[in-house]
Amino acid sequence: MAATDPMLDSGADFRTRLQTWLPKIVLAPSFAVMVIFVYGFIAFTIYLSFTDSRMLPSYDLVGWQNYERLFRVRQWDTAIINLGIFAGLYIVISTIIGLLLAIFLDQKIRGEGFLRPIFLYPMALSFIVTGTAWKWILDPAIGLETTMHRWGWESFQFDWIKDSDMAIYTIVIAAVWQSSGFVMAMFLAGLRGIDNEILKAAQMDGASNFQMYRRIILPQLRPAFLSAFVILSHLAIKSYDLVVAMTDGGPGTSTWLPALFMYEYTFTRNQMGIGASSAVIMLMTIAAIMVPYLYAELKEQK
Amino acid sequence: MGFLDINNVTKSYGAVEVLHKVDIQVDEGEFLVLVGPSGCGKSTLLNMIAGLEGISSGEIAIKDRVVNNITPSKRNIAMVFQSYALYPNMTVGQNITFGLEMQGTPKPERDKAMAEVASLLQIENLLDRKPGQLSGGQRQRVAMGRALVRDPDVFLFDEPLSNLDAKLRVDMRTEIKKLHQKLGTTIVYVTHDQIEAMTLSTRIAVMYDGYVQQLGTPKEIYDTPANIFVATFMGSPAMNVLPAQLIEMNGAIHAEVAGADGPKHLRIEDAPDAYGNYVGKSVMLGIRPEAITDPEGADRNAKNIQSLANQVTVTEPAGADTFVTMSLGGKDCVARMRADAEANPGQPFEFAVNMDKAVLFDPQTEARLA
Amino acid sequence: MTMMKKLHLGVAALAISATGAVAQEVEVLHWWTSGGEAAALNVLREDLAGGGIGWTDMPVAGGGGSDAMTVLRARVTAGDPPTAVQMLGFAIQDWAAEGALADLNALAEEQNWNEVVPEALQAFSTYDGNWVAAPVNVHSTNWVWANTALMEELGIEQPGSWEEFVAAMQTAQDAGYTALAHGGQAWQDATIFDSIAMGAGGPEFYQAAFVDLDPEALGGAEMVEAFNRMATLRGFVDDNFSGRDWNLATAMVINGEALFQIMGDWAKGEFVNAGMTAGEEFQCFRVPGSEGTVTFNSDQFAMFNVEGDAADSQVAMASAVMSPEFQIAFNVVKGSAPARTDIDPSSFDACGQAAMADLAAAGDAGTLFGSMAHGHANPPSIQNAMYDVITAHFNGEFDAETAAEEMVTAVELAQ
Amino acid sequence: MAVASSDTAIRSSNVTRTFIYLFLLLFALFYLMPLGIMLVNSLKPLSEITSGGMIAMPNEWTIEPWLSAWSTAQIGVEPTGLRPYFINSIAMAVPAVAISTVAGALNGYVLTKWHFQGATWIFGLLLFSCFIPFQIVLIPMARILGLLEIAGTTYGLILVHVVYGIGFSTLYFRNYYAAFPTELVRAAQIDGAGFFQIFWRIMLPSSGPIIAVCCIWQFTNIWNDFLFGASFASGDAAPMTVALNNLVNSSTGERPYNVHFAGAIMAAGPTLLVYIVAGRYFVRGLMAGSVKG
Repeated sequence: MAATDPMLDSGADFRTRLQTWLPKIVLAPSFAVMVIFVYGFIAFTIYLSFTDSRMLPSYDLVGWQNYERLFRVRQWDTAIINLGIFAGLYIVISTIIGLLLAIFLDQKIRGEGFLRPIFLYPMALSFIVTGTAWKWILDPAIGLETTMHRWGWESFQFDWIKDSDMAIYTIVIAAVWQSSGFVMAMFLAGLRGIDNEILKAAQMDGASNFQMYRRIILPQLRPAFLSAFVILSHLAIKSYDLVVAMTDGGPGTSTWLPALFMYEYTFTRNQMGIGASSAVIMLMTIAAIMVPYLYAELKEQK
Repeated sequence: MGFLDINNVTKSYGAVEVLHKVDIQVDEGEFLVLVGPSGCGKSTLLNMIAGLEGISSGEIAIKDRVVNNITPSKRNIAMVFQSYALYPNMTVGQNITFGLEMQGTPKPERDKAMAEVASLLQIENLLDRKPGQLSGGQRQRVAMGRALVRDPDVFLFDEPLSNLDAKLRVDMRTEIKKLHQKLGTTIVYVTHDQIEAMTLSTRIAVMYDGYVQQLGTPKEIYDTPANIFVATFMGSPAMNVLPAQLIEMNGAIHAEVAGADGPKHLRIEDAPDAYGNYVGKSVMLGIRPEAITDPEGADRNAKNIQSLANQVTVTEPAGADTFVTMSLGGKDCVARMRADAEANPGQPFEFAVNMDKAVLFDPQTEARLA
Repeated sequence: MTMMKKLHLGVAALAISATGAVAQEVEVLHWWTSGGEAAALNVLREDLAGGGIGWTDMPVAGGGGSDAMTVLRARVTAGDPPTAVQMLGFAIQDWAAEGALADLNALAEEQNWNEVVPEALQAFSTYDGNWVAAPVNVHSTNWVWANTALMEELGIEQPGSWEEFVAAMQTAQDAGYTALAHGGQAWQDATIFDSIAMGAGGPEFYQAAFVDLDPEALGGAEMVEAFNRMATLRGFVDDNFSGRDWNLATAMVINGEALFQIMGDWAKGEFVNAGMTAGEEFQCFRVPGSEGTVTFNSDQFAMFNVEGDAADSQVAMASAVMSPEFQIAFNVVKGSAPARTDIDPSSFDACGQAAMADLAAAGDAGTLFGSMAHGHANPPSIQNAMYDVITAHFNGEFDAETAAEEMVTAVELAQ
Repeated sequence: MAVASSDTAIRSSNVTRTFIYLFLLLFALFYLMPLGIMLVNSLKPLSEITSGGMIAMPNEWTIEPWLSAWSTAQIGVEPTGLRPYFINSIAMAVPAVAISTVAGALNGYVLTKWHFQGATWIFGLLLFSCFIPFQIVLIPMARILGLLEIAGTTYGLILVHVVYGIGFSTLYFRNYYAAFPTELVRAAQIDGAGFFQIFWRIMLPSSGPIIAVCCIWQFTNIWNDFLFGASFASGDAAPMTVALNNLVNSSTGERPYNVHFAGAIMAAGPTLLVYIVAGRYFVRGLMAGSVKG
C-alpha cells in the first residue's frame, strides 16, 4: 500500500510537488539504463538473429534462416541436451546438499562459525579458478586417481572428465561444489527465521524429527526454495566460464552448453547471426522460467 | 466550522471507492474515536487527515486551513502508530526530537521540549536507550512523547494500544484519557476496540464498509444505535437482536418473540409513532444483555419491566456477573445477571426485561425505528 | 598503468619534447603472453622505443587468440581500434573485407615485400592486392617431434612412410611406452588430422577438400582413408589424453614416456627449455606421408585504420616487424621460420634450418599450404565445423565413413 | 559430543549427532580440497608438479611462485606481475560496488515505500535483467562505450558493472525493505523528514545486514568478472582476472603451473577475505529478508 500518493493539483507548493516526484526521479536513471542496456540490447539481438551478420553486425534481413540452421547444427542439440542434464542435476543436487548442510548446521552445532565460511567460500571464487582446480583434481593422470593409486588403492578409477559420456557430470560436480554452500546459507537463513514455538507445538503433537522437517519445516522454507531455484537456474543457463576452464567443451564437443555455443558461434566462428538466434532461444528459455515466477511473486505482493 | 473539518471526503483506488462521502466536524479539544472492524476505512481516513494518503474528492481543513495539498509535516499534526514506529537506530531522546530537528528547531529548545515531555510521561530515565531495549509500555510512552513534543493542533492515534497486553492496555487507556483531560488537545483516535472507543471518546464515529454508520456521543451510540451494525458492534456482550413480530394487544404495542415453549409478548410503552407502521409486521428487536436480568436485579428506575418466563440453556459465571443464555426468536439471547441470580441450565427462569432500553430495527434496511 | 611504465613514458615524453617531436605510440593487441614469446615481442618494442615510439601493450591470452578477437571486435565497434593486432589467417581477410585495415602498399613497395615473402603467405597479408598486414613468422605444423634416446633404445629409425610410422609406434607401444603423445583438444586433434589428410590424399586433395571445399573431396575415399588413419593413431594415444595441454604432451616426449608427438614447431621451445638440442637429444621430421609439403600458419600484425601521427608510428612498426633483425630475433626464440625467405639461417638450430629450407622448397614447388587446423585454409566458421567432426570421430562418436559424410554436412551448414 | 541444548525444539540422539558431525566434516573436506590443492601446488617448485602428482605434499617448499606471480611474472610484454592489475581491479570494483549498491538501495526504497502505479512492473523488468546472458551485450555495449568515449577505460568498466549490477542490488534491497515497517516512514514524514532524509536517517541506519549481502554479492561478481574486463578494458586498465588469464592461458609457451596457482589464489584473495570476514553478516542479511523473495 502506498506510503503517500497525495493527488496533488497545482495548488501544492513547489517543495511538496518535488517530494511527490522525487521517487520517480530517483528511479528514472535505473529505469532508463535498464531499458537501453537490457531491453534495447535484447531487441538488438533479436534483430541480429534475423540478419546475415557474420563477423560484425549486418543489417540485411534473411528471415528465419539462422534458426533453421541452428536446429540443424549437431552441437546445438548437444548443448541443449547437456543443459538439460546439467541444469537438472546441478539444481537438484545443490538444493539437496545445501538443505542437508543447513539442517545439520542448525542443530546447535559446535564450530558452526568455523564450518560455515568453509561451506560458503567457493562462491567467492571465480568459475575460472574453480574450473581450473577441478580440472586438475579430476584428471586421472595427475589428480585424484593417481593419488589413490599411490596410496595403494590400485583399482581406483575415476576418469569421467576424459569420457565423452560422463564429462558433463564432472562439470556438475564442480558447479555443485561452487554453489551448494550458497544454497546452504539461504536455507540456513530460512530455518533461523522459523518460529520455534511452531516446532514445540509440533513436538507436542507427537511428530518425529523427520516428520517435523517434512511436514512443518520444509513447507515453510518455500521462499528459500524459490530463491535458490531462481539463482541456481540462472547460474546454470549462464554457465560459460566454468565449462571453458574445465573442459573447454570437450572431450570433443560433449560438454558444450548453450552459452558456450553462443560465444563460439558469435565470436570464434564469425557466425553472429546463428549466435544471436541461439541467444534468443536462451532468452526465451529464461523467460519461460522467470516470467511465471515473477508473475506469481509480484502478484502476491500487490 | 469546526477545528478539524472533514467535508464530504471520498477515497478511491482506481475505480474502487473505499471511503464514501465522510463528513465530520471536530471541535477543539474533542476526542473523536473512529471505530469499526478492520477494512472499514477508519485507518484510511486517519491517513488522509495525516496527509499520508491523497484525498480523491472533498476537503479536509485544520483550523480553517484546507490541507489537501499540504505535506504531512506542514499540517501541524502528530501521529502515534500501532507499532509505535520508533526509529530503531536512534535513542529515545533522538526519537522524540527528530521532528523538531527536521523543522530546524535549535538544539537548546529541542532539549528543553524533550525534558518537559519526558517528565510528563515519566520516561526521563529512558532517554539514552534504544527502542529495542524498551518494554511495550515504555515504547508506547515514547511514541506518545514523540507526538506530544511537537505541540500539534491535532493528535492522531492509529490503534496505539493494540500491541499491549490486557492489563497494560487498560492502564495506558487511563493514561491517555488523563493526558487528554490535562492538555485539552484535539485527538482523532482509531481503534477496533469498542471499549476503548466508549471509554476514551467525547464522540464516536462508527465506521463500516467505507461509510460512517453513526456519529455521536458514546451514550447516543450505545443507547440509540442507528442500525443493527452499530448496535451489535458496540457493547460486550453484543446487543441481542431478535426477530420479532409487532402486534397490537390490549391497546398497547407488543413485541412477539418465539420462546423455547411458545410465543412471548413484551409490551412496549411510549412507542414512537414510527412503530405504528410496523404493527403486524416483522421487526428486529434489540435488547442489551444488561437489560435482561432476574426480577430482583432489575433497574429500579426503569418504568417498563416485562417479565419473561423462558428456559435457560447455558450459564456462564464471570465473577461479578453471570451470563445466562436462553433461546429467543430462534436465536441465543444473552442476559447479564448478578452473580447470585439462581438460573440453572435446563430449568425455566423468570427473566425481567427492561423494555425502556429496547430498540427496534427494520429487518430490511436494518435502520433503527424512531 | 604501471608505475614503471609511467616512468618509462614520462622519460620518453621528456626525451621527445626535448627534440620537439610529437609523442607517438602504437597500441598492440596480441596473445603472446608466455615468457619466451613476450621476451621475443619485447625486441620489437625496444626497437620502436629507439625510434621514439611508445608501446601500449594489450595482451589478451586464451583460446588460441579467440578471446583477443572478441576484444578486437569490441574495440572496433567502439570506434577505437588498436594500431596493430596479432592475427591469424582468414581473420585478416575478414577484417580487410570490413574495410577496417590500413594500406601498407607504399612501405611494401619501398621494401620490396612482394619479392621476399612467399606467395602462399601473401595470400593472407594482402587483400585485393593491397598489403594490410605484416607477417611475422611461418609456423609449419606437420612436424613429428621424437625422443632420440627412446628411438635408440627401441631401435627405431626415422620412419619414411606411413607404414613405417605405424610400425615404429607399434614397437613403442609393445615396449610399454606411449607411442604418440597427444592432447585431446579440438585444435590438437585437427593439427594431427591436417598432416594425416595431407599424407593420405596428397596436395591436390588437400587443396580440394580444405581450401576449395569440394563436397566430393570432403566426402571422398581419401577423406575416409584419412579418418581411418586417425583411428589408427587413436590406438597409439594413451587413455588419459583428453583435455591435456599440448605442452604436457611434449613433456611426455621430453621425459621419455612417449615416443612421438605431432605438433607445430612451437613445441621446440619446450625441448630447448628442457636443455635439449635439436638433432641430438630430440629429433624433428615431417609427418610421414607429408614430406615435401608444408602446412603452415603465420602470425601477422594486421594494421588497423588509424589517423594522423598514429599512422606514422604504424608504418614504423610495420617496417620494424619486417626488418631481418626482428625476424631473426623473434623466430629464433619462437621456433618458427621467418616470414621472409631471404634471411640468413645461421642463427637457427638444426630444426629451424630444416624448416626454412622446407619452406623455400615448398614455396617453389607450390606445395606450401595454409593449415586447416590453424585457420589458414578456410574461414573460422568452416574450420570449427571441421573441428567438430574431427574431434567427434577421434573420440569415437563416428566411424570413418560417417565422419566423411558429416564433414560434407558440417561444411555446408557453416557456409 | 555435544548434547542438544534445551531451548531448541529439535532433539536428537547422540548417534544421530555423531553422524551429523561426520557428515559436516566430510563436506568441509570436500569444500576445502580444491583450495588446499591449489595452495600446496603454489608452494612447490615447478619440476615437482610436472614430474609428480598434483596432490602430493611438496618435497621442497618455496614461496618463489608467489613472489613471481605478484611482481615479476610476465603479463604481456612486461614483467610486472599481477600487482598493477590488482590495483586496477580495486579501482574498478570499489566504485562499481558502491554505486550499484547505493542505486539498488534507492530503488528498493522507492519501490517499497513510495509505491506508485507501474512500480511492480518496473521491478519485474529490473529483475528479469539479472538473467540476461552477458555475451549478447558485448557488441552493442562496445558501441555505446565508444560513443561515450570511455571504451577501454576503468570508467567504462565501472559503468558496465553498475548497469548489470543494479538488477540484483535492487532485488536484495527491495525484499529487505518490503519487510521494513512502513509506519516508520510515515512517522518520519509526519516528523517533517523529506525523501532523502528518510532514506538517510531512517532506512540506511537499519540496512546494515542487507548492505553486507549486497556488497558481498556485487563485489564477488564484479571482481571475478572476466568477460567484460577482457572486452572493455584490456591493456593498461585490465582487471586482475584478465591479467591472470594472460598469465595462465598463454598459448604456445612454457607453463609455470606453480606460478599460475599462486596467481589464482592471489586473484581470489580479496573475495575470499570478504567471505571469511563478512560471511556471518551474509547469512544474517539473508535472514533479514532477502530469502523472502
